[in-house]
Amino acid sequence: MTESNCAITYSAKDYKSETKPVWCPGCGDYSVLSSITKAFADLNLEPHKTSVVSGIGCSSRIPAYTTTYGFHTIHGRALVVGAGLKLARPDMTVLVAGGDGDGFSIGGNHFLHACRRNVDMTYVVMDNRVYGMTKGQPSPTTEPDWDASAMAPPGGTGMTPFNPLAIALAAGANFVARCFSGDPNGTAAVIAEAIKHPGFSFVAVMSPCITFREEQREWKNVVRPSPVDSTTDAAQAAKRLMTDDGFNMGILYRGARVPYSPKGAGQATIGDLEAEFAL
Amino acid sequence: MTESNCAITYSAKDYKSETKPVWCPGCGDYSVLSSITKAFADLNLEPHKTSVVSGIGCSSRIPAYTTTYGFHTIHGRALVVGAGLKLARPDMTVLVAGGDGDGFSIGGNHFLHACRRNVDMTYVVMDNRVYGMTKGQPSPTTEPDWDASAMAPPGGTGMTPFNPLAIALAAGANFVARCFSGDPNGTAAVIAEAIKHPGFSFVAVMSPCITFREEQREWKNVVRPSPVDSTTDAAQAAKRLMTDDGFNMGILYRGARVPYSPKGAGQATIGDLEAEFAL
Amino acid sequence: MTQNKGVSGSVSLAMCGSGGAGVMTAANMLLDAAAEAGYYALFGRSSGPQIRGGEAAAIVRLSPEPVTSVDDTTEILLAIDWQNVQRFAAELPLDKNSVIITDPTQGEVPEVMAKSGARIVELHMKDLAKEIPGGRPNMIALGAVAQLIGLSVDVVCEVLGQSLKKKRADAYEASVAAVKKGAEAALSMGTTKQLGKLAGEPAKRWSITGNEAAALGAVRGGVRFCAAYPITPATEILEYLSSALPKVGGTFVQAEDELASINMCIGGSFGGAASITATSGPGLSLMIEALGMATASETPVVVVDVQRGGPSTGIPTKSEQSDLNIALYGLHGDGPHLVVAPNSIGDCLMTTQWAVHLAEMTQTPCIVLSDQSLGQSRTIMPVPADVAFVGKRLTVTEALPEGQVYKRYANTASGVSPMAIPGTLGCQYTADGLEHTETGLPSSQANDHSTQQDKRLRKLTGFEYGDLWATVEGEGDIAVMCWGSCVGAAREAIARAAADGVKARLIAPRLLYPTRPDVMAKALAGVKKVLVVELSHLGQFHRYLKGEYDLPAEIQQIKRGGPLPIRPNEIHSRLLSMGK
Amino acid sequence: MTQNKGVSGSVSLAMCGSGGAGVMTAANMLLDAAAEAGYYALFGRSSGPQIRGGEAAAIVRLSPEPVTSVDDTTEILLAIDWQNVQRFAAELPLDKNSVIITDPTQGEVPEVMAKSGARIVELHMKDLAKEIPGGRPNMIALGAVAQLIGLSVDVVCEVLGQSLKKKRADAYEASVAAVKKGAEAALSMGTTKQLGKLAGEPAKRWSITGNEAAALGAVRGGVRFCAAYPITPATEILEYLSSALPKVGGTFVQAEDELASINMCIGGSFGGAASITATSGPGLSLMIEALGMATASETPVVVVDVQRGGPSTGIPTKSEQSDLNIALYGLHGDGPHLVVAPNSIGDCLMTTQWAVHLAEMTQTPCIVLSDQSLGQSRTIMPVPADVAFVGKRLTVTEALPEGQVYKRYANTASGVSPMAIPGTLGCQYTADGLEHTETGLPSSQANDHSTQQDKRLRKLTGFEYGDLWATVEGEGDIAVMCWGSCVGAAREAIARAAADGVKARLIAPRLLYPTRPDVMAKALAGVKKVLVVELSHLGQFHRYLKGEYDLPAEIQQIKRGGPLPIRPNEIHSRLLSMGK
Ligand SMILES: Cc1ncc(C[n+]2csc(CCOP(=O)(O)OP(=O)(O)O)c2C)c(N)n1
Ligand SMILES: Cc1ncc(C[n+]2csc(CCOP(=O)(O)OP(=O)(O)O)c2C)c(N)n1
Ligand code: SF4
Ligand code: SF4
Ligand SMILES: [Mg+2]
Ligand SMILES: [Mg+2]
Repeated sequence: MTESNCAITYSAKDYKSETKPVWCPGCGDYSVLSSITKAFADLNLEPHKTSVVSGIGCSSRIPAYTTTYGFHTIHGRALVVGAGLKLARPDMTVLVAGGDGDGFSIGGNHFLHACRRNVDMTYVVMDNRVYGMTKGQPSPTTEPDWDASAMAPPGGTGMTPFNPLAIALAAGANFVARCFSGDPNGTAAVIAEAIKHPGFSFVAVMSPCITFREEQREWKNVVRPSPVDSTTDAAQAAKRLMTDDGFNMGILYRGARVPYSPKGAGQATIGDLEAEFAL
Repeated sequence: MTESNCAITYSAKDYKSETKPVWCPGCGDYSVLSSITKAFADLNLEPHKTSVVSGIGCSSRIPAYTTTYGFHTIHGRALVVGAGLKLARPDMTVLVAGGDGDGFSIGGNHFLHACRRNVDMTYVVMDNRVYGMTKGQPSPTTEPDWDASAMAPPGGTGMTPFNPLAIALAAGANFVARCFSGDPNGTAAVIAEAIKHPGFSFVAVMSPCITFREEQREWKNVVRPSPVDSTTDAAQAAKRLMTDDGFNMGILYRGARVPYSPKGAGQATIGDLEAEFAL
Repeated sequence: MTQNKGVSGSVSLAMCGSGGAGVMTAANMLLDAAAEAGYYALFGRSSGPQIRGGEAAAIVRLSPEPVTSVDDTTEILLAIDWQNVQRFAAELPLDKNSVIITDPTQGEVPEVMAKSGARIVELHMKDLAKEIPGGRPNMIALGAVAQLIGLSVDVVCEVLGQSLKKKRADAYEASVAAVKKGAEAALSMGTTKQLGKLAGEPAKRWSITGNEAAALGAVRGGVRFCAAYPITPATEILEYLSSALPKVGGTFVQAEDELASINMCIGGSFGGAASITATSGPGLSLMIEALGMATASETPVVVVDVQRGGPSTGIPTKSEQSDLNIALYGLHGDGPHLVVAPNSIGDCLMTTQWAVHLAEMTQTPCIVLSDQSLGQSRTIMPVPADVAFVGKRLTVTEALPEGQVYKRYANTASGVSPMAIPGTLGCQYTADGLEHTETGLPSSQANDHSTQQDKRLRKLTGFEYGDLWATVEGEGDIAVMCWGSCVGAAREAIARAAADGVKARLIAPRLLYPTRPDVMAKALAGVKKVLVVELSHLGQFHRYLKGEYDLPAEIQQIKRGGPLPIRPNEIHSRLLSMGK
Repeated sequence: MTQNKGVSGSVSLAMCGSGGAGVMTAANMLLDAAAEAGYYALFGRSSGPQIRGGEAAAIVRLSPEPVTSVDDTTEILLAIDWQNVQRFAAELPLDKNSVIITDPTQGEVPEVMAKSGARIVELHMKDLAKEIPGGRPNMIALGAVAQLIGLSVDVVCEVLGQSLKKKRADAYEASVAAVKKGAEAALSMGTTKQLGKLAGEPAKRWSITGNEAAALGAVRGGVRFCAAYPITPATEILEYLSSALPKVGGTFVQAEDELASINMCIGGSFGGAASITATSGPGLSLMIEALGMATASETPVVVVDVQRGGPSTGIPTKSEQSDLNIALYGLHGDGPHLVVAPNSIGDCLMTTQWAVHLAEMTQTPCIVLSDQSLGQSRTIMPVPADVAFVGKRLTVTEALPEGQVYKRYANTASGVSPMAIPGTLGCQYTADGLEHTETGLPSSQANDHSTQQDKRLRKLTGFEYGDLWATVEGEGDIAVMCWGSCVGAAREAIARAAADGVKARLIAPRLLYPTRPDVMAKALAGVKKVLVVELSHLGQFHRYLKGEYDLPAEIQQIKRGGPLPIRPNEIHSRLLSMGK
């Protein structure tokens, strides 16, 4: 593309780079990549004004597979790198992406605080309920009885999995959605909504790891579009999420807090600042 | 005390050390210390079988003011040090204590995971909605419009404060309570219940910082005992907490998950292990 | 850098007392008066373990010439009361030439202080204050001290007027009366060391703390983004930036922890904003992983570490030079990065400004090693030079011709690769902490690794640092090598040794990493003996110098952990013995 | 430690191919057969960037004597197909004496490999496999290789039987047929290097990876608690401990991150359980703050860092020796702690066991620096010695007499203070990372600080480490100084140089911190020239040696970043030139 006066219309493939993903054939993340690029196209975002920031994990490889500005950071820190970018550069569209281990295990604190801080960016988690990259350990969203891992005790960890959406809501997130990678168009539509939403938006995408959690191939048979409409009542949403079985898809909550945007508009000179110290 | 066959009955003062607290006169933490020692006495815990673990902050100075085993760790890590102790030594009673900055800001991830992991210990947070130790910066529970801090912008941060109880619940905590330091007996009773509760129990104590948040002296006029009974229904509790104004005291939720306790009971010898590698 | 000789006309004094005694108020007034009168000063404070209030000591050195070091002893120690004041004994060295001013109604002079042999003088501060309606003992103290050292009592009263007259006229009257009474009482105390006379008209000066100076230096250097987490003794840098940055169109964020703060800064910098954060040892520990990412992804960022006593939580309110190791060698992997250190309170400004410049020019993180004694002390100092360093990044601003791929990590001759700031059309790339090819694609190939490793090192070793790399002063075959807050004392000791006929030179690197073997060799030319001076128990600076440079065979050390500063007389006497 | 001479009867080979070609299966069978026959071996693997599957290379060295180093070249390179195999070119050095075995139906030998001048031999693995119902090319390859190097094809078939016969009889038949066909085809390939004959009856041996060995060593040393977070290339240590610890009554916890894992270990250790965690560079970075706390609070804990390429995420699957800096100097403040490094795959066992012992005896954290090439490679090795190190902490077990206060941080002569394990009656104390008095009360006084600093250092410098501190072998006025995974290659190079008449000694510290100036001086007695060998771009080990020890003036270096290992011939040829 070259700059020109006539408006450019982008298609999903304009956001896909030529780099071949390292993902296993059949990994759910391919579809999530398609959904993200489709959402970008739906919103006709300029690639050079868009950024994808990630942590570390299979899913976190995603920035290099797009044609936007990307930052493949370190494990668990994607949300804060993304927030820094957005706060310094409010003109950029920032999408942060990664896995359940990256986002909810090592990155859990930034997740909590991102929900509260409400910087205008979108967080897409490719949740496969496992650490794919490190060859299959349980993550915070793993079922308590999953024990097909060399690091889980026989019978599984016994720990109730996290409900990231319920946590997001409790922490103050204003846009909370769940999608399934097997429905790339539906996922793209939700991601587009999320990007449009002012403030922090959280989209958890169930994205099967067919290598370490082959049984997730079954997900396509159990997910269902949200049987209830999205709500703007946080208490209502909380109640629903605390009883939800994890397979209801859609935008589950949408609130209206003002995004956080601390960039100053001041015009002071250095001389003005220095004057304060002069005797 | 010396070991003897006849049962010893401890009183609160048996748990108070002779070290003079560094706290400001009038700090709410004095009362919390009294409540903790009273709870220990109510349960007649043996001081040497009890441990108080903390992070860094004014409130986190508390271990040295007790006569139990104590660990004054580093900022934000009290819960994980405490969990390690309890997991290695299930025979010890472990109480973890600290401030809102320590627990919800830098320590937020461990807080989330402690709720999920459900190690049998009690977490008492002295919440004064400020960083006392570092001279008054906003914490995650600080009101959005508080700006009497050299690090807050005029008008305050504008960020909705956290509701730690709602987060705890969403993360899977099974005992969630709120107390007020101005009611030391009530607080002691709740802490005693919390210690008795199997698994992780969370007690948020509103404890005024009279130095940096003088207005918190008013809390005594606004807190009220929980107008509703404690519930065992998480969805119900979530709904209630999401609408709660933060001044309802009491045990707000109590569930029944099994505590996490991975200590093995195996009797293998080193020789057994070595045999696996012999050709 | 002008050489600061003996500082002969200076007076060092301390005022102390328990919480509520008003020690700090009085000391601040004294400082303001000295400032008004045209003097230079250093002002530090020490306090007990209580969170707020509790005993405190104000430690002041006033001088007709610029000062950058504490003196050997406390020439005047005034205690409004003695409650717990013995805790400060080690920080307030006394000798036979010292004068202790005590209020006999407020307890005995503690044994540890009395045994110094200092002359003890009584001043009934409490009783004298009572004679004045609304009078306070600290103002009696202020008047007495001003009178003793020869600071005009009129100027003191003028300063009182500036701060009190309008708001609280009655307090003003009472204070003036008390100051005068104190001054009068001092007339009968015998002579003490007098503040030297000023040479001419008072020069233009600034009053600033090291932390304020570092923060201002950052803004001067172009910083427009800061995310941070409070920690003693760095918080004042953040407080300053939180109000100053929005004024210049910048952004300040209080982050949830140091992992967040450094990573937000890296995100901001990736977005094109020169970014800084400030912390102390525990926080720096948490930033290590991200600093490695900044190194590998070539994202500039500045971290000011205001060192305190270590290890671990250590001694948060006191100074030490023991974070040198982590700053130089703390990263995992081979991650060359910049480390600089200011050598006086005022130099915090220039060094931090330079740090921003270096980081931006080389697209590399830079750690600035300040310390508590620099950061939290105030100085009255000459107006700092208007140095022109402003961080300028080599960027690509135009889209490349069709078909050409932007190489973010191009293997250039200088090692610096033009960086596309997000928003630049057609230069989209992915920054990565994984090893990568020139375009930024992940690679585990040995040749890509060595190309990028060479390039990342070359950026730093090939940069032209100029004279700022070190303070090199004087001649002689003895060199005092030191850094940071030890430099002031070393300079003063060298001046004294020169007066005693022992010539020594000062070699104090401001640039600690990368090392500069060639220029160091020049600085060391002719040196036969080296004295390495530092406030580190393990002698970190000594090991650094030995490992990284070729030093003469004879090396002596003055090293110990904090919190007590190394004073000029320790260095001076060692120089005399080395000069024999 | 027995000295491993030329290892003349060894054969080095590699088998490679794309995902699904069965390279690893074949190589494992080969290893099992060699083990069965009584040989020793090293076995490493390399793979492409894909998360799973993708091209892979099995790199094997078989030998009639124990081996701890890769050889200079790949003597036999067999490719089942060539897809992306050129990616491994740098890892599989070839020369004129090498043989490349290629299936002409599966692509050309890549130029980069062909140009080595290696002899190219064709083997129609695919076609030959097709002739057997259920036959697979990798089994053809296995048979051919076994035949070529002189490993009994019968033993190969026996091993096939052990793993396949019962479960999958048909696959077993097909595999045996394919192996035999491959062996037959190899008869016409001309001679290649033959595996040396075994001297006598096969010795007792173990088959173990470095990561397994480290984990087993930990359990042998008394570890009963591990909290950890997975990371390449350390995960196998955790996998082993997660199943082994519960078997011996211990505890394994998967933590939410490394901040949690190290702090849980510290909590467990405070509770009396010898504790360990394992990680790699990025994780170690996150543990730094807590390691400082362990140092200051005197809580023993062991961290195994299985080093990978750095900085930052770097090259997660490949080896490097570049975490030496962070391990030695990564803590803020002056926090002396233990650092040890195993020098072979098998030595991971003893060194980790020793680490637990040292940590417990000195109540100090210990970092074990392993690396990917040790941790993730398998060795067939002599049965390790049954060393008796079991971590024993000096504890107080009885309540003190009434009125006596327990001093957790008592300033003892050895520096080690008896520790009360929670549950001990009457000895309650508060452990603290703040500087403290002997009883553990926070203190910011200089004298308490220096007392505790001296004590914490004295514990380490005064400890009796014995001969294990270093591997010191041989004589001569040249010393090769190296550490960790470079030691095997150095030893082999020194043996070859000796055969060429150049005498050199090996000095390879296993104990990296604290330093041992006296014993090092002894080890260096008579040395005129030093060759420092390491896999670090910045030469971290060299700078460490120079800074911490007094070395002879003439120092040469072999240093570079990973991932390619330093091979014996590089060191050998340098020794020859130094010996001139
Ligand atoms: C500090 C640190 N700790 C651990 C690792 C190792 N690591 C890499 S990816 C990963 C987990 C990835 O899981 P997830 O985020 O769910 O991504 P997935 O691979 O499943 O898509 C871990 C533990 C690391 N790179 N850095
Ligand atoms: C890693 C690290 N970062 C920052 C600090 C500085 N620090 C000490 S206490 C504290 C906040 C304490 O706030 P809180 O936990 O609410 O305790 P309070 O003092 O209010 O009781 C901070 C930021 C530290 N000690 N360590
Ligand atoms: S391991 Fe799982 S998550 Fe990773 S690429 Fe393969 S299928 Fe996807
Ligand atoms: S500063 Fe606040 S929290 Fe800290 S001791 Fe004082 S009153 Fe308590
Ligand atoms: Mg995952
Ligand atoms: Mg607080």
